[in-house]
Amino acid sequence: MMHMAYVVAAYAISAFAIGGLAAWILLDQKAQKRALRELEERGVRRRSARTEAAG
Amino acid sequence: MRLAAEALSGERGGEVIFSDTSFAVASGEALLVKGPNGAGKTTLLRILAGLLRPAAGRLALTGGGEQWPDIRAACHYLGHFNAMKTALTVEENLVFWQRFLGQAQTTVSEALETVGLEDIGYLPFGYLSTGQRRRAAIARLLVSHRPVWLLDEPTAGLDRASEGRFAELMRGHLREGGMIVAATHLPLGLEGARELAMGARRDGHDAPIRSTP
Amino acid sequence: MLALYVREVRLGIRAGSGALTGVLFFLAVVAVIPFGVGPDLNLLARIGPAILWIGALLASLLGLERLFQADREDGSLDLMLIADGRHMLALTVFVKCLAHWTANVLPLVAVAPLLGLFMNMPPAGLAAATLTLLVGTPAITFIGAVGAALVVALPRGGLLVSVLILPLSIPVLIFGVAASRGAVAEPDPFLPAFLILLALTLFFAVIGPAAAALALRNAD
Amino acid sequence: MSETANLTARLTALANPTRFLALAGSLLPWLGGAAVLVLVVGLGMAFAAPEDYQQGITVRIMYIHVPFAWLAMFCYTLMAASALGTLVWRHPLADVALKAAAPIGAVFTALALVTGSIWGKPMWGTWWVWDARLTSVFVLFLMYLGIIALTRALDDQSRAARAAAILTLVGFINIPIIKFSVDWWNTLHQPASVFRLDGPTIHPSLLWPLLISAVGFTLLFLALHLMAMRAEIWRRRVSAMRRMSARAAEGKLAEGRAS
Repeated sequence: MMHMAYVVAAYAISAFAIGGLAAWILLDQKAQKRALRELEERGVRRRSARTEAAG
Repeated sequence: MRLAAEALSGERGGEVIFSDTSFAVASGEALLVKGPNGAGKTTLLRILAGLLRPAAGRLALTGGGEQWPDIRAACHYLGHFNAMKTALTVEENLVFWQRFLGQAQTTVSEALETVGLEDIGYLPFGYLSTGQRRRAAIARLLVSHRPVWLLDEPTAGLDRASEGRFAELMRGHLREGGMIVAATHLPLGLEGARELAMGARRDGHDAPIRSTP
Repeated sequence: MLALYVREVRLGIRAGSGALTGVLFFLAVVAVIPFGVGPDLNLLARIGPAILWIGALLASLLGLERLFQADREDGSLDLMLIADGRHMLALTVFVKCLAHWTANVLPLVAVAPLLGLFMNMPPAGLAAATLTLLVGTPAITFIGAVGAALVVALPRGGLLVSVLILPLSIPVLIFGVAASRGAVAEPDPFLPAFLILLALTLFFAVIGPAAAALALRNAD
Repeated sequence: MSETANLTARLTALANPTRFLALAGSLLPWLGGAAVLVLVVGLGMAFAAPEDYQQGITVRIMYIHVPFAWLAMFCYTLMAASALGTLVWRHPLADVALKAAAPIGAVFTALALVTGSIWGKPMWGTWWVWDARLTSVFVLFLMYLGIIALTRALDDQSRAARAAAILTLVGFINIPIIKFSVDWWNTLHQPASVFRLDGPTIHPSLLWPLLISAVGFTLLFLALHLMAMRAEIWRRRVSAMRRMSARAAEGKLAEGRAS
């Protein structure tokens, strides 16, 4: 049936978009964590967590 | 190689700022352009770099052969601005200028080490302090080879230690047969450099006060 | 030159949201039209190509004034002028235009089919409009470079660029809309208008950077 | 009195990003697991439910379309609350919450539009009509994109935060006005052939799966939001540490010279 294709398309696009969003957020998390690790390896230390997230 | 200016005069906005200025610089020599604000130091350097046309007089670079036909092709120009993009890292900026300017000389990491920025080459340029930015711009002079350095207040924003390092760099450049024309009112630490005093105008008036652009 | 292209594209993507703002502006302009003319789908389908083209034209003018101004403010432009002997200035301008187009205008072309759906355009019309935008928008960037170079020394040149450029871009608009309409409306042919559009782009690809280089050299 | 003091203390405790990161880290697996579980149940029930006699199989699209539309509004409300938090209480996490929520909200709004138009294609014969409801959601989508552009445009973190907060609040106040004027505009032009989206009333056998999948998607949204907030906090740390590293390099240089 023709209308089945519309349903499948709607679900497929949604799954793709949400999956993409989740993957993007995960990759972003990974990248930031890696950058943090690299900075720490270079010997940079945070003074306090509080002021930085506020800034 | 010899850079000569004969009876040069320059104007900004239709007003003659300096006139009848003559000088010559040979390989291994430095010329310090001195004078009060508004004497036309920046204008003179921009004329030398080919960014402005002289109002009168002649400019020539002789003995450069095919490789350096005129001053514009043979010069590094370090102006008031550092010509770096704040969104790119220091390394990215320097790699770009090296590839754009050609005549690669030292590698980017060597140049950064020379100016003492080797630890922060990975940082975006926007994170740097004024002095660090100036040093990154000085590193640009090193990554590509040019016999003539045109420097406009090169030590602006540098601390004493960095000034000393930069003087050492300039002496090295002169030893290798380079030329330097620097506009400054601070001592650069170049012994034996000739000076060109500007602002002593013939008609007896003071030079017009002009904020540097 | 490849280095320049890479740097400019990287800057366009990394430094702020120029491309996003352009796409948003395009979206907003196209979305506002139906509120003005009413939601009649037949009418919207008829004026769809024209709206897409006008929207893309206005959106692609947005970031143009920064094309040389940013380089002038940080001193890069001086070095590019001095390097004229090594890299012809017109070529430098050409590469900068291409990079600007890639980073800021290509996204507009990419969302054009989606906006065409809002205008109830038929598939053939969508394809034609997107294709004409792809071919025609570089011409706008090349003309825009001239305007951007002329106002490079002015502190608030943004609006002036648009005022200078819009009259010059009328031919591009005419043939762009004519070609995309020709693909749908039966009697009008598609190919002649499309080829003229292509010719306009090639023509401005030569004239624009040359004139912009001349203007930049005399800006100081 | 002690009530407010208690609340303030709790808020301040949450304001410590390190504690928030730890809390979010331990909460996330549960939240994600619950979201997947509820979604499987809800959507499974949805496909087991009978087809609608009028809309046929396309009614299945409603089980994702309605939750997306709900999340589009829920996310904007959450952002408006965060905006208040930024402007009134200057809560350091409120800005992070706003910035992290905007792209997620934009994706769900876009999905609401896409699924709506996929549902509409067989119903109306065209992908898009300028129906009042669709148009309002579209305007909401534009506002999301505007907020995203604003949060990305300013380099200075705190200025960007306040600007985005103000824009979000102005948009929040404006939404009813937009909705009203779009409705008015639409009834003025409404062609008779267009079906109403809210159509026939929903049968209870369809309502339960709808509610359950709405809960599932909301849980999913919260999990994504927490993840994005963590990434944003780390991004700010990286940026702060880079600034420090530039300063540290300066200090080291001076030391090296002195010795």
